Amino acid sequence: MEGSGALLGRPESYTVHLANFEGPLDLLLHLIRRAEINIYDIPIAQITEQYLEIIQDLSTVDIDRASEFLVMAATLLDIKSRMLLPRPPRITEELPEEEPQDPREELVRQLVAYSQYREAAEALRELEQKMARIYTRGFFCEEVQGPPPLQGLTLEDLVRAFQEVLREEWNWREVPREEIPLREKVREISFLLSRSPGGLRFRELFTRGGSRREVVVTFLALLELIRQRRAVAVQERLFGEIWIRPAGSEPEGAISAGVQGEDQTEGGAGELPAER
Amino acid sequence: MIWKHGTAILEAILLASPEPLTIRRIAEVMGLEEREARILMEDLRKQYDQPGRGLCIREMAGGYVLTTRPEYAEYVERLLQPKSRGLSHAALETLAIIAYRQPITKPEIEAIRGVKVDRVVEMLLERRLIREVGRKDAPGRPVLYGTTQEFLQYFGLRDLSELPPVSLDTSDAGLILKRREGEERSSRVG
Amino acid sequence: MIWKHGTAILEAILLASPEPLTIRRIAEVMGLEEREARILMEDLRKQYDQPGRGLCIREMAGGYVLTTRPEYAEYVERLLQPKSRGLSHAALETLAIIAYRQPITKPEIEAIRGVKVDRVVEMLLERRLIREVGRKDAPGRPVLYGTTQEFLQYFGLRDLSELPPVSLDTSDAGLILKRREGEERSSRVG
Repeated sequence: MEGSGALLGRPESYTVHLANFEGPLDLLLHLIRRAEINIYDIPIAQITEQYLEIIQDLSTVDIDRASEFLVMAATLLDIKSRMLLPRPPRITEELPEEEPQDPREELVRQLVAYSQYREAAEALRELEQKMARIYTRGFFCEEVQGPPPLQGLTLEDLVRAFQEVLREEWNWREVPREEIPLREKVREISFLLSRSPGGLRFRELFTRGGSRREVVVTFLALLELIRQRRAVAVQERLFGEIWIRPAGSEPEGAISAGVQGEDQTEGGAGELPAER
Repeated sequence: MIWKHGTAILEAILLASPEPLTIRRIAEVMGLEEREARILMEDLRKQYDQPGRGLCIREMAGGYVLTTRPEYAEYVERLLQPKSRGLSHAALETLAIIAYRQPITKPEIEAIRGVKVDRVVEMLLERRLIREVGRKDAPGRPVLYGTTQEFLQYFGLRDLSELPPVSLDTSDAGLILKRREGEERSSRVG
Repeated sequence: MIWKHGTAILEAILLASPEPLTIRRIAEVMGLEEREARILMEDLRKQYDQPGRGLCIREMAGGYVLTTRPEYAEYVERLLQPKSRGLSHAALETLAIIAYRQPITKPEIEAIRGVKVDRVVEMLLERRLIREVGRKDAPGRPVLYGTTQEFLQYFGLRDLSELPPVSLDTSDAGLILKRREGEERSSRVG
């Protein structure tokens, strides 16, 4: 345990064990508190040095945690080097009141947020301790005798339900597509579209339903609507959200990947950007 | 503390006790003679015998329990009755699958039902109809679910072997069952 | 029956209820208006506030629970195995983040804590202190987590609004936060 720490050859007035820290932020907060410095004006060189010194101890924590400490070390070194650079001249075209960014800013923000939740955790600890002294009902006889809340269900119901499951599985195998209520789905989607002039998220259409069959039906129904020029699919950014909008409602300036409303041809439906 | 707060302490441990509380145990916990514990218990029982109380202390299985008065049983029953009338169709189906195919994982149930079952499984767990019975030796080590004692009790089954055999009403049904079993888990036969 | 035996019936169903008993449920079971149920509860609470009682009625997780008084914890602990040690520091930290920021995803929690939270989240799920509440509409559709009724009960909270206020000593921090958001947005548009 002591091994790597001893290599430093500097006897510390008190020992800091890496394993005692929840993570890099915990350690940093400790160093900041110890040095009694303002969190908004961290002497980054000094703190970085102390941080690096302590994580010499890295062998005492497991590999995952070790990497978390290392990532922070890299961040600190990066901030330190950026602090040394002269500040770039202000570019006036950008937001006028904006000051040049302090390299520490992001880290400080993270530290402040983290310390707030640590405080919250402390408050929860107090409640926990208070509640540890309070007990609720132990033994209660009515409860033991009573059936689980399942009024009015019989074994036959259960058997029938399983039979239905089996039948479903059978249908799945033997009749894959014949019973697809495509027309119904088309109606459903166009109804939804008519009520959402802003459009629907492509993904939403799929999470709402469920079964694989329904996914296929939904997809086919969408293609049908697009083919009939009643809907357009719009993707504003590469890999961004795909929107299904009622045809003609497409906002100006949106770059639509895939299908445009006006010059839609039948073949165009195939270009609907594929998820994944 | 003991004498001044005697019945109060006794009341507290009586509520919290996970089993009927014996005089011996009371004496032990409170550091009293059994004789003294018995006196305290008598005092507390008298407090509960006042009119206007909804609870009483009953002797049971060699100990004492805090319980509701029989004259209010009607309300207690109404409270403990399910809020909802039963299980939704989705829940029933999921329960049936778990009953007949246990132990089974969520992804396996989802493969059969074709929909996400997180919420339904959650609800069945809450109602104690199913429980986690282990983890499958597969990637991600998914939780395996099975039915509970309460499940058996509710359906009046002694054990799972008493679950009625299920087949489709056509002769093909058994075939399907077999084929699926054969495909997915070579060893298990429903 | 109801008015004469009101608090008695209430006392009975309060003991019998397996979960915090809501005013609404009381009204339902007793066939009262919620307003009336509330009055009865106040009466019953007053009865329990007498000296010499070992029990009290506590409001938590949206309902009322009959519990032991904290001052007799020592004896109850002697009777039961003491409650399991509290949550680990890591668990409490993670739970605090989830409680104050719900619904929240694992990556978001990790961004705040600066460490991986898979194991802690798994454990909190197992203890039912948190649950999956949905999926975020973001790449990968990560699971969103929130706290449960059990969470409220565990910490003795009536509802989430009773979470201890966190001293946001952030006149400056808020400023920093805002500026960053502005930056991000402007760079994305540009």
